[in-house]
Amino acid sequence: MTIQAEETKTITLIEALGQALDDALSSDPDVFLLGEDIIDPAGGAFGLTRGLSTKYGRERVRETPISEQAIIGAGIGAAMLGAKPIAEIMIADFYAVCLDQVANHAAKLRYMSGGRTTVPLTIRGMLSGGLNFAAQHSQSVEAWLLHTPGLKVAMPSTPADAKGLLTTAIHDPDPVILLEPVALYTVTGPVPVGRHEVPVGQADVKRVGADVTVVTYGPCVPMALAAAEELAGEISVEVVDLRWLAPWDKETVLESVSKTGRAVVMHQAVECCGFGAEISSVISENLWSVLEGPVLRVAGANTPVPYATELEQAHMPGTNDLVKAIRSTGEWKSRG
Amino acid sequence: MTIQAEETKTITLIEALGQALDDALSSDPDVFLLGEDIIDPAGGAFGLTRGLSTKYGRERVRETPISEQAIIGAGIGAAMLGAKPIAEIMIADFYAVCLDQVANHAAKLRYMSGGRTTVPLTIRGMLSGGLNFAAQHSQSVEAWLLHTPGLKVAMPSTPADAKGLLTTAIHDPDPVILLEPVALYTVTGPVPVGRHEVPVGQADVKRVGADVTVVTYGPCVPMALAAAEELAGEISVEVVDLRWLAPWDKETVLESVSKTGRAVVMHQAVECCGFGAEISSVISENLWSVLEGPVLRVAGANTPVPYATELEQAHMPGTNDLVKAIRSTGEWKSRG
Amino acid sequence: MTSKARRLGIYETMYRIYATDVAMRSLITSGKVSVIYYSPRGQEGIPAAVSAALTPDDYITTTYRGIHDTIAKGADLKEVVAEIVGRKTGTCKGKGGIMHLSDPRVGVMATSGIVGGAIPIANGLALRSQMTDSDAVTISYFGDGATNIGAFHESLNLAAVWRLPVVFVCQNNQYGEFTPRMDSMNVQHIADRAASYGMPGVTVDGNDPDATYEVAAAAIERARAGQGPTLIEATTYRFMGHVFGVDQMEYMPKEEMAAAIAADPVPAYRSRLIGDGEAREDEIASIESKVDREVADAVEFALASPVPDSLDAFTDVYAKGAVA
Amino acid sequence: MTSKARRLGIYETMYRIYATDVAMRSLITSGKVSVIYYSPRGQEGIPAAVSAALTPDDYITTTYRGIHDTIAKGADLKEVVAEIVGRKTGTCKGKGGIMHLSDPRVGVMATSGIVGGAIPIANGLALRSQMTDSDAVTISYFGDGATNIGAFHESLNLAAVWRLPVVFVCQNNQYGEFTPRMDSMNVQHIADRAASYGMPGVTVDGNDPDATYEVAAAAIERARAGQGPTLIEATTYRFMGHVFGVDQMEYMPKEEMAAAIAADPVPAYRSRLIGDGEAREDEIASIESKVDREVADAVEFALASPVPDSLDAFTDVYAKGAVA
Ligand SMILES: Cc1ncc(C[n+]2csc(CCOP(=O)(O)OP(=O)(O)O)c2C)c(N)n1
Ligand SMILES: Cc1ncc(C[n+]2csc(CCOP(=O)(O)OP(=O)(O)O)c2C)c(N)n1
Ligand SMILES: [Mg+2]
Ligand SMILES: [Mg+2]
Repeated sequence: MTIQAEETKTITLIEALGQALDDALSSDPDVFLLGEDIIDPAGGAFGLTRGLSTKYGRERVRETPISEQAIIGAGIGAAMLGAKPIAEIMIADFYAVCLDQVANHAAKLRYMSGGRTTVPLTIRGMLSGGLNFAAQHSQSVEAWLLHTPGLKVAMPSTPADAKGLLTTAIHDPDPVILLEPVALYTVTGPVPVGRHEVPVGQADVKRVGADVTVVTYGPCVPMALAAAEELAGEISVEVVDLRWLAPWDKETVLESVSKTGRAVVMHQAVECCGFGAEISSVISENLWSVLEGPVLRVAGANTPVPYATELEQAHMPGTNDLVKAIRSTGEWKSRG
Repeated sequence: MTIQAEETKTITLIEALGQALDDALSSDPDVFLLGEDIIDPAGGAFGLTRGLSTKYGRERVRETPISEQAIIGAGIGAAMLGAKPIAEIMIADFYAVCLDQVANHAAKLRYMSGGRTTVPLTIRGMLSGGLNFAAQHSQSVEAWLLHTPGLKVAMPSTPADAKGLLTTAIHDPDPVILLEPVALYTVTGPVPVGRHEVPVGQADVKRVGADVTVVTYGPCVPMALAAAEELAGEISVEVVDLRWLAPWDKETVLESVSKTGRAVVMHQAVECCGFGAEISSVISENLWSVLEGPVLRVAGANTPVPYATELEQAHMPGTNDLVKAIRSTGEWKSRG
Repeated sequence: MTSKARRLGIYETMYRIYATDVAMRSLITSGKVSVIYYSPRGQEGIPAAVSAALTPDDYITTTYRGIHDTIAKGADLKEVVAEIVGRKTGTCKGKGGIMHLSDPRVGVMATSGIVGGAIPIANGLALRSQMTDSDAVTISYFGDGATNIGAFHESLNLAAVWRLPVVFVCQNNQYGEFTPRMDSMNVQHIADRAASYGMPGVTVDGNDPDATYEVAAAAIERARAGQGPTLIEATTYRFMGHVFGVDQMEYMPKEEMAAAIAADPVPAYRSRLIGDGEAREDEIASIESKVDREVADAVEFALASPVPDSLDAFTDVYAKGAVA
Repeated sequence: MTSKARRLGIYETMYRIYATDVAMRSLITSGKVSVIYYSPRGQEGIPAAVSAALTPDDYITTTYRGIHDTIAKGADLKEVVAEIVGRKTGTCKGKGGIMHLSDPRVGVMATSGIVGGAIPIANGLALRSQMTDSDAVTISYFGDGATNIGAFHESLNLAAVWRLPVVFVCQNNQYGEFTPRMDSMNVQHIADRAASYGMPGVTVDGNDPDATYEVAAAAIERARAGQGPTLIEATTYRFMGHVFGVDQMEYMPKEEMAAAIAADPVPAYRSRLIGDGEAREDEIASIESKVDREVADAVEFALASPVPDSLDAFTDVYAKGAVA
């Protein structure tokens, strides 16, 4: 765990994100926010930025038209001249309307210019799912971004990580995308009161175990912990919360699987070409000789996300699916 | 091989694509084309559609403004009312400017409407790479599309497959995206003179072998065949050309790997979260007990695509990389 | 159709929208259902008037805030309510919800949750009509905020270049979520944006169904006659804010809201019809009670309908077969 | 600066662009290098005039067809040529090529190969200037075809709402690839699109550097004074078609091309300067030979430069460290 023995306060994940923004605005004049509906009195679709435009003014907390390409572009350009802009893409599905600015520009400008230009931009916003928001407001699109070299991508599962990841993102010299699981916005946890960072690429072992490694991130972390708890006594489950998806902490994952010999990867995104496939491949490529069986994947079904609860539950991966997958690894005969 | 013992003519891949369009326009009044610069005299950036606007008129071969969102939307709407539109996205990198129409609309309308609406749209265009077109005109973006349930995706490696895949795509009831490797546009091969289709989801074993399976598609197929040839006598390589990436032919792949026990996946797209990871995962999940070692991946480096030849060659996967990977599988000790 | 019949028809449609909205909101407020809901309250007159100039063979596309457009176009009320409450009998078998209502049988072709997302598709519907010499017209409904997004621009330009039989109806309700319109654009009249495309643009009081009908009928006629698209800006107001029950509406000035409610198009049109002698109070009341029953039936039908089978989540991805 | 000095400076810039283009085309035609190349021939006057109203601290963004804009802004000619021929010494170490020329030392901040792709970024540069009370202005160059894409619309709207110090310069060369402008839009003057954003729009003869300078200087002054953005449409023509050597140019009417060449801005401005008594023929000739030497040196430098190391492919992805 990276939370130091320092002063903490128990707050929600959404409060932790707001705090990171507040701290950044107050401590660094180069930081500013831009996005749709982020100013007071509403302060964003879920009130995450509430209070900030009042405190820092509408010059630094900038409401925009519904123009995601223009939002990201404005962030890119300002970042190239030394600002540390934090652009909001309200819901992750909307990366589809601005992927050109994100993937063809923010991600590539440093490289295309031979390193002469840089884009220290942060893009953040909700990752939805599980809220009956249907096919265009529930997608987990991290794989689109992870298949785009030049981007850094993070997803928190706890309030402390949320604050730490966002703070690190803001000050990172490269474009960082923070996907915030809205399903966890109201989860509470202890958060360091002072400045708190989660270094780029650093995973967190959220539960130590000996028999099976679950590699996951974001909204599936609580499910993984619940599954581990359910199986306690029967199977000892280690839960690795990646936190950073790009670059990701291969070392920690490989170390864990070296120990357990069994791995299950879980994410909310649909399975086909999801990040789980990458993780699974890397584990297999690196730990072939220690694996007791194939790396298993627990993920969203390969369908759009449906609306009605019964359907969405069927689509989404859940704790039960994970428990089943973990149990199934126990049936493998050891090779040795 | 699916090419039947029927009359064929040797033509280039680009000619085969033009022929499929010509045949569709002539045989089906519901078919029409739309895209940038596709009319005569130029007939497209590489002349693929040359002659068609003259033959079928500018009503059915429609030149558009530079407005990819509007192009795809026009195709979607017309398709919903029974047309079989063929929209061109000139170069695959430009999916980034219209991904919302492709991924949030074309892919999902059937599902979101509970099956009441359908989108029999074909989208086709160049997949670049290897041409010194740099970071924004060289990307292999198939993984973005494969991570989007509801789309069908195909990529040809031979003139016959190009004609067959495009013909099948045009008449398929779902949105199909054909990514045409421009590096293979001038490759020649025998193409059936009459109507020719490649059924959805059907792979083709382009070379039969016994020791190692190479799973690949598009521009990497000729490299895989070259590698197989180079290794002939030493290692017997089977080359599976997927042709359809969604849905893909798991059966043929698993059958081949069941036989060989060794698999290497190759694609031009960058490795991280590429389709290779999915294929690798599926093979591992299904054939754990027969695999002699991990499924290996040979893919583009995890960087944007650079401009200068020396750099682009370093970025791209090549025959030598594949040969090396195949050879390395020979060093595995058999488990049995 | 006589002008009287048409005007009463418009009122009936407005009232159907109104009553359905009241019912939906009470379902939510009472806690009977818990769903995301975008109320069209205040905007009833626009689609009611536009639809009066349409035939069942014409098409529409609309947005998450499109229940009024969908009802006005003649969608089955039972199915509409059932869809919003997530039942198997809904317009989309419970897969779509309010953001994706569709009923192609009456021309409700696509509802998008992406701001501006259905505008490009409206062009395609119109293109198909043009290419098949059908005289169907497509209406593309969207909000004021949507006119700032790229898809709007590309679509209006293409429609003008191709002279498509499409009418773009911007329901200018003065806000996009919590953002006042003039914070997000520098033009007084959204209709002026038509000039960028060489297309006529008209601003009309969307709370005046008669005026809206005239403007819409002329644009639809123009489109049907092959003279191309029109951009109509119908000004209106959103009484319930963005997402019903969630939006605190603190950002909407109280006086502005009060003025808008004072000009509520539903009672205003009712009074006007009575004042104009089109119908007596009791005739209107009997239309209303007929509609009230319809709405009550729809709600009853919806709540009595089965929830979807979980296995249905895996169908309708492709034309044939299920996926896993 | 005297008007004479300024006009001679503009001509020198035009000639520098012209001579570099001639050299690039001869490298390609002779087979010495094989690269994709977008010739600016015919459009020299626009950035030459605009840049005369800029300081080195101002910024530009441009497109694949932006070598003229880049040279006019003062980029190192050696590095520009080296980049296009793919050398380690190029503006981008050979990683970018002509589609991505960048030289932030002189304000050439971003060159995009995506039509319209750099326009949103120009706003961001201007926003940073605005927020830091710098008086720098950003010029966003793009083509006529680019005004049909969504990013153009979103960007001009945002710039107007935020009154950003940015000037949008549309180089209307009448074609986007092989598509005549009027096949892709229904407006005579692209400048009229400014009205959609409540922004001034001006059409100017881009082949007249003096007129272009006046218009640009006024817009730049406006921007610097905090009065917001302007859209300038500078009309011109593209002598070499889309991709040099590949484009067969059959779609361009011969008479149209002949008329454009007859109005070639480079010799026309040369004659005008001599006619106006700003310089004698021999003085102009000596400027030209100075530039010719510069260009010859740049070509020599580029061809003598090493190609990139293949390992350089793996750097500059992130700020620190290489990736594999
Ligand atoms: C591309 C995109 N960006 C942002 C959103 C979030 N969003 C949903 S509705 C809305 C406001 C739209 O305003 P307007 O077009 O005026 O329509 P109204 O809701 O007023 O009917 C926003 C920003 C979205 N759905 N899609
Ligand atoms: C989004 C996108 N669509 C298509 C293309 C292919 N393309 C490259 S240049 C061009 C024409 C652009 O025309 P215009 O904006 O007038 O600029 P010009 O080349 O005339 O300078 C097109 C269609 C692209 N690069 N990006
Ligand atoms: Mg609105
Ligand atoms: Mg042009």
